[in-house]
Amino acid sequence: MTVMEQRGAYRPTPPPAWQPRTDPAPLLPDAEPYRVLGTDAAAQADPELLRRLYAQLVRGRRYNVQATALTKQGRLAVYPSSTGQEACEVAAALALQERDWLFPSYRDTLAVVARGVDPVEALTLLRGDWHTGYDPYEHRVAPLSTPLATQLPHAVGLAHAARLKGDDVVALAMVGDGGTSEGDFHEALNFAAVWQAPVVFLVQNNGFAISVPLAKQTAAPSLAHKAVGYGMPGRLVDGNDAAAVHEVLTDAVRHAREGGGPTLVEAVTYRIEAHTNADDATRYRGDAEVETWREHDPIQLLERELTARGLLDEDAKQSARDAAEVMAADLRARMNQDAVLDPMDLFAHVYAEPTPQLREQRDLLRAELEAEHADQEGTHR
Amino acid sequence: MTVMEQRGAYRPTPPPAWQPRTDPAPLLPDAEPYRVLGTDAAAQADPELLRRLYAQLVRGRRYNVQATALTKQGRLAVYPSSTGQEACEVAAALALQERDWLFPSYRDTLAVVARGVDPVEALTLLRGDWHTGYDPYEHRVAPLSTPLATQLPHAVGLAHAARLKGDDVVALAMVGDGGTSEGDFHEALNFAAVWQAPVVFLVQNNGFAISVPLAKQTAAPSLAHKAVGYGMPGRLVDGNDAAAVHEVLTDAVRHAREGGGPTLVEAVTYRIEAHTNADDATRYRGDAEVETWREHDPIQLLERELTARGLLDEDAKQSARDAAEVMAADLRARMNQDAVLDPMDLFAHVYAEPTPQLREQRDLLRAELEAEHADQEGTHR
Amino acid sequence: MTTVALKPATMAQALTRALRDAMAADPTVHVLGEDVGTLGGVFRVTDGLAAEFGEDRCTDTPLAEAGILGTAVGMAMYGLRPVVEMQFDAFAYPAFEQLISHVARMRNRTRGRMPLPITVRVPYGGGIGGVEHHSDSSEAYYMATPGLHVVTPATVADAYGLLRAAIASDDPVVVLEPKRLYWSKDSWNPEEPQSVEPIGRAVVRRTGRSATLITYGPSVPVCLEAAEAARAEGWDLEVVDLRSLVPFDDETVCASVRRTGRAVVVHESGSFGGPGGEIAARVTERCFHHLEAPVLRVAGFDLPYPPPMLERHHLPGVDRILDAVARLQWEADN
Amino acid sequence: MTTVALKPATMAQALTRALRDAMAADPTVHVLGEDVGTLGGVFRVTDGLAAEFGEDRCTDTPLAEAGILGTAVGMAMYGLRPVVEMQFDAFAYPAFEQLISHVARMRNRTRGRMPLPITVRVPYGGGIGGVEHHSDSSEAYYMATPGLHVVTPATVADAYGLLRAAIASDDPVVVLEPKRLYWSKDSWNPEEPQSVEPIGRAVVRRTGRSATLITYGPSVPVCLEAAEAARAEGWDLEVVDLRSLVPFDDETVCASVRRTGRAVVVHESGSFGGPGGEIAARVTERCFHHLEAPVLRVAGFDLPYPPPMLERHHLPGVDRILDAVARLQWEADN
Ligand SMILES: Cc1ncc(C[n+]2csc(CCOP(=O)(O)OP(=O)(O)O)c2C)c(N)n1
Ligand SMILES: Cc1ncc(C[n+]2csc(CCOP(=O)(O)OP(=O)(O)O)c2C)c(N)n1
Ligand SMILES: [Mg+2]
Ligand SMILES: [Mg+2]
Repeated sequence: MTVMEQRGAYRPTPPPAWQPRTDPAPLLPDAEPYRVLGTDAAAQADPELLRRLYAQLVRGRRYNVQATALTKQGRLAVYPSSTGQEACEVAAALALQERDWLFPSYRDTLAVVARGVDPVEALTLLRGDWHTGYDPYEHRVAPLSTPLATQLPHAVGLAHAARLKGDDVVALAMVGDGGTSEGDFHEALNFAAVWQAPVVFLVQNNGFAISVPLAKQTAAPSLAHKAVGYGMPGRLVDGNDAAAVHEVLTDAVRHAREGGGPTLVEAVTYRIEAHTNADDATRYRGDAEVETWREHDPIQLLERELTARGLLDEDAKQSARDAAEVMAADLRARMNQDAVLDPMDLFAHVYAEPTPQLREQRDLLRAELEAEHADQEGTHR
Repeated sequence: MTVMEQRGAYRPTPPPAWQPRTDPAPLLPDAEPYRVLGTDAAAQADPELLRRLYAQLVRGRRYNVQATALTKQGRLAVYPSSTGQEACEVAAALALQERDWLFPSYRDTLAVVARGVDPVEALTLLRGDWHTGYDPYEHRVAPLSTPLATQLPHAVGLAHAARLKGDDVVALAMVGDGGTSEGDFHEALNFAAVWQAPVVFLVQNNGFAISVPLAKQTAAPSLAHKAVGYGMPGRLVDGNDAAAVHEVLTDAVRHAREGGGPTLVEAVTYRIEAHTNADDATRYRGDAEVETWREHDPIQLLERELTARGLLDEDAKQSARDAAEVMAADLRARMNQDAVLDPMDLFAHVYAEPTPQLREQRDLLRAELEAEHADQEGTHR
Repeated sequence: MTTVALKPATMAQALTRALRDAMAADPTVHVLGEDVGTLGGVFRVTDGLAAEFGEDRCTDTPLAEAGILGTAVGMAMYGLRPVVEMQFDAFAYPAFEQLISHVARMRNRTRGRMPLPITVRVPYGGGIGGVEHHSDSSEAYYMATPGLHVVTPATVADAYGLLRAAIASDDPVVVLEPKRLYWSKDSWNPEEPQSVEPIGRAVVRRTGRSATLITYGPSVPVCLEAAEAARAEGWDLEVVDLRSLVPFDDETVCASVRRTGRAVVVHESGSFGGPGGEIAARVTERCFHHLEAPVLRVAGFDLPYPPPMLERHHLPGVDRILDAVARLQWEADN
Repeated sequence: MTTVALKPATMAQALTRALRDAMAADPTVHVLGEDVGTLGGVFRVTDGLAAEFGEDRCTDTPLAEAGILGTAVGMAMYGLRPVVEMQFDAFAYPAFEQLISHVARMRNRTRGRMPLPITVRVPYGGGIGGVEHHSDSSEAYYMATPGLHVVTPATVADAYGLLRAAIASDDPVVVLEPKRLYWSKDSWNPEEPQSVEPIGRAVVRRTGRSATLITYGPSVPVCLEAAEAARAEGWDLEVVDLRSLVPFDDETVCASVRRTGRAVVVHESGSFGGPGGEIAARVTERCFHHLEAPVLRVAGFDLPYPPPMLERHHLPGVDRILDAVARLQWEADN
């Protein structure tokens, strides 16, 4: 049987043969977001995993704070912080195996770093010395890039290709609530379901697309309800509950790996900071709303659980904080060094071989730079 | 209250305040397509309406046959026949009030004609003397045009504009099963639901997008299940049951007119002919399948019902056939006349006023044509 | 003559004012786009419009550009005049099918019965340190699409005038707003009565005798600066600001080139297949025997827009323009 | 020398053969698009591939062009070589964001680490009596997008050779297939060993001394016909077939123009902002002192492609080309 063969098919049939292909009931999300922390389910959670998640959350928060500080110091052009969303970022990275692929959206630097990419290389796009700073193949992380939802079909294509090759690789693709409105979201989910591609779609519903609240983005019962329209399961999860997000994503990844096809996961969370450092969130939302969400902080939720169960003492907390500080200090130090740039790189990678036209333009720039350099030399003497 | 204000909103809230905005249950389609003919519901149907539908179906089928014949005679460049789908075509037109708007897809010439557009003007695009042959404002029918699903956002925008102006106008937009895969389908339905625009989306699921069967187009339980992901009701109906399609569409139109927002209707039907006269359907499907659907013919279904209930005698049948023949004879006669064309029209409507560049080009063509004409005059003498 | 207190406004403010005046004058003008309502747009060009005219007139849409432009088509069909904002140049691409296949063609398709008076505002170009996909110069795509008008202001006054003219036009108009001039100011006075010039007229920004710089949008100030610098080299450069790419003002451009006998086209967009080719070709067709040298082009390189830290090497600057002027075969002259 | 039986094949068949040979030679080559599988494509170019290589290698996709190209990006990321079919020129527009923002930029974005060897096949142009949206010449959009190669065959042999070269390329290549030449035949012999020429070389299809016709794709046969007809007027025209629009073969084109001193660019695409502007401009930049007249352009008019019954007035034909040649200022010559 080829990969493309369907195991059943919704095809119009005249009565009495009518039969819808898929039972919709199992595809529908639960009415309430799934939660682990503070519920009975928490007892089942692996303490080691919870501690790992905790250390990563602390590190992630510190990264967000540090990167935002770097924008103020002019070391970063712009930073879209994921403060408040660290549980999603970290769980997305941790739910994957090494051979799997992560397809981040532009806000997901944390997930990229949690997957193993160098914290400085992950910031190249936002620092502005190049577009993608890391080798996508090294940690199997697709380039961070801004056109929203466009990465979703890439994830589907990659997962499909892996399956065709016989590799049990899963792709996890991230997108925001706003991004679900784009046509590419729709096309990607549909291709994934038709091809039964091993992809997990993680929507971080953080309440806003820049200034536009969710109610102006969708009228759906939940974003997870979109899944049934593609014929894949939809799951709703508390996006600030790291254990819950991790569990739901891990299940979806396993399901995909075993040939069960794609899943759409909506993680309900909140963007605590402004859209980016350049945004003024007071123009479109009040403090009160932010405050209710601060009460539901992903780090505190996990800390409370771990502490209550005696799994986290002051030492462990301190060592998580210390590790985060080491990361931050290193990030700061390295970001404070000026990037070394070669303008000739502009021409190096447009094509495998520069066209004759580009070679002409390269020669023009080289001559200009040499003249500039000569001028400066002259001035220096 | 402005039109844009939402009557409730799905917005992420931390526990315990979690509350999805819409109850998904009423949005889900029934498991089986809704039927009227041959069921108990038929007794409730208005005999007058059924007879009108019947006459229109007969006329519609005759139109399809005639138009296909015209392609063979070289009088029409191409014709995508809707034979087998006449119930959808006719019901779509009849479900609307005069002030409403119809947004057809490229296969929907019948619906356009049923709405009152001149049968010859409706064929202009396919005949090739111009693009749109009719005045869209005369019968409130948007231009027939081929880029699939692109007419859906137009319908949403028009319905939204009408609502903003305070007019109780509804737009009904048609699309094929294949067209539901396009990003524009997604974006249109989402805008419609968020804006609560008075639109009805009618998907004619005829089993194929050219050669591609539905199972390669979607994995959804049904196309109507997509509705829940937008927060609008989805309805599944037997597309060959004219009474059922008419009832479901009329309900959806009323719902929209009363401010209830959009509905997605999937009509399950079948494309009896090849994709167009230029297509060879034997390459991708067998006769057996076509035969099962011929048994479920929309005209026969209605005829059986009407006959059983004594609502249709031989005379009535004959007069429906006669009216159809008159239409066909007129169509044939008028299509056999050569279109009168003025090449200068090419420049007349690109802009309100031709640009200087276009005026230059127009003068060039005029000179060429005059020279050609002079040559011919010379030859004639 | 009474003296009016000069209130310098930025180009962004002039655009806001144009939208406000248009909305006040005509209730069928509707603004829609991502973040245009409460936030007032990421560049604040729609600031205050939702508050003044209500959310039905200035509407935050879902995040979907084809949907935005596609619904605008429907609104225009029903008699409204939608003004659509694309948040950044590169984010207009998802709307290209609607733009090319419908916006540009509806009037022609229907023999003039269904005109679409839609304005598409596109903040474009680089020079603001934007990350990838935030600095594209996409005018070549719009120019190659018959049925669209394409305008781009270089001054605050033109920003007001061209946007008003675009909204008043019964045809679709793409207004390319140079991002890096959003914060520029000149002597435009919002308190004075404003005139709305017709679309399609270029203007000579600086007269000169030696050669003509043909340019538009963000490159106009650069060319004016180059013209100043050129005086030191003994060149007296004329600068023509096209303002409208479609329709193209052959008359003004050719009158200048016939006078100077030399021309350089300057723009930020890539060179290959960019606007400069069309401009150079049509000027040459019309002024061949007046030309002392081929019309040269100074443009962005033919590569994806560079990262912020390298963009200054890409953007046509004064030196590169002067180098091109120097190549205009002066030896052949006297 | 043995005589080989000549088997005339159509351009469509040569393209099929190219796909088949590429798929047989390299298991990473995958074909995808609407109706490419069981049906073999609406132009039958993928005929038989699904049967021979299986549906996993030649795949009918859902009806969504951005999805097709977007998934192809992901497939290429994982080491496959996708060959994507866009069913008609105008139906490639929904995929433009993927094409411009990703396909063309991925290699550059990642400093060469993530090349995308994707071939995008686009049947283009008119002359086949197609209804609206089935006859667009969209090459201007592709040319203005750095990072893409753009080729277009005019002969059966080139159809084979260019498509093979495109699939073999490590860069994305847009292959513009002239619809109205699909059924054309020439002396190409599928039984002979095929050579795959590198992309980027123009070819002189007919030598001549009086003037050069610079053209490509569907206009090549028209230009050859015009060159024959021109003999009656005493003109001996050279015809250059570009074959590759990106990269552009300045060498071959300029060598010809320098020899003849006069040139007309001929294409079906609209004139304003179309390929001809770029070509005329760059030829003029390079050959100015060899030119006896400005480089002229004969192109489609600047309007949405006409309905079938009027298309013959739009398409550049022999007479219009000869009229342009007549305007090449011959009086100034001797
Ligand atoms: C195609 C496209 N359109 C518009 C933008 C501009 N933009 C950047 S972020 C953003 C909002 C994204 O919202 P969401 O998807 O919810 O992600 P979040 O910012 O909340 O993480 C917008 C409109 C873009 N990057 N890409
Ligand atoms: C955007 C776009 N892509 C491709 C096509 C080519 N095309 C014309 S009809 C068709 C199939 C349409 O299938 P469906 O939507 O099911 O409508 P049906 O033909 O069954 O009525 C295709 C692919 C098109 N017209 N528009
Ligand atoms: Mg968001
Ligand atoms: Mg269909």
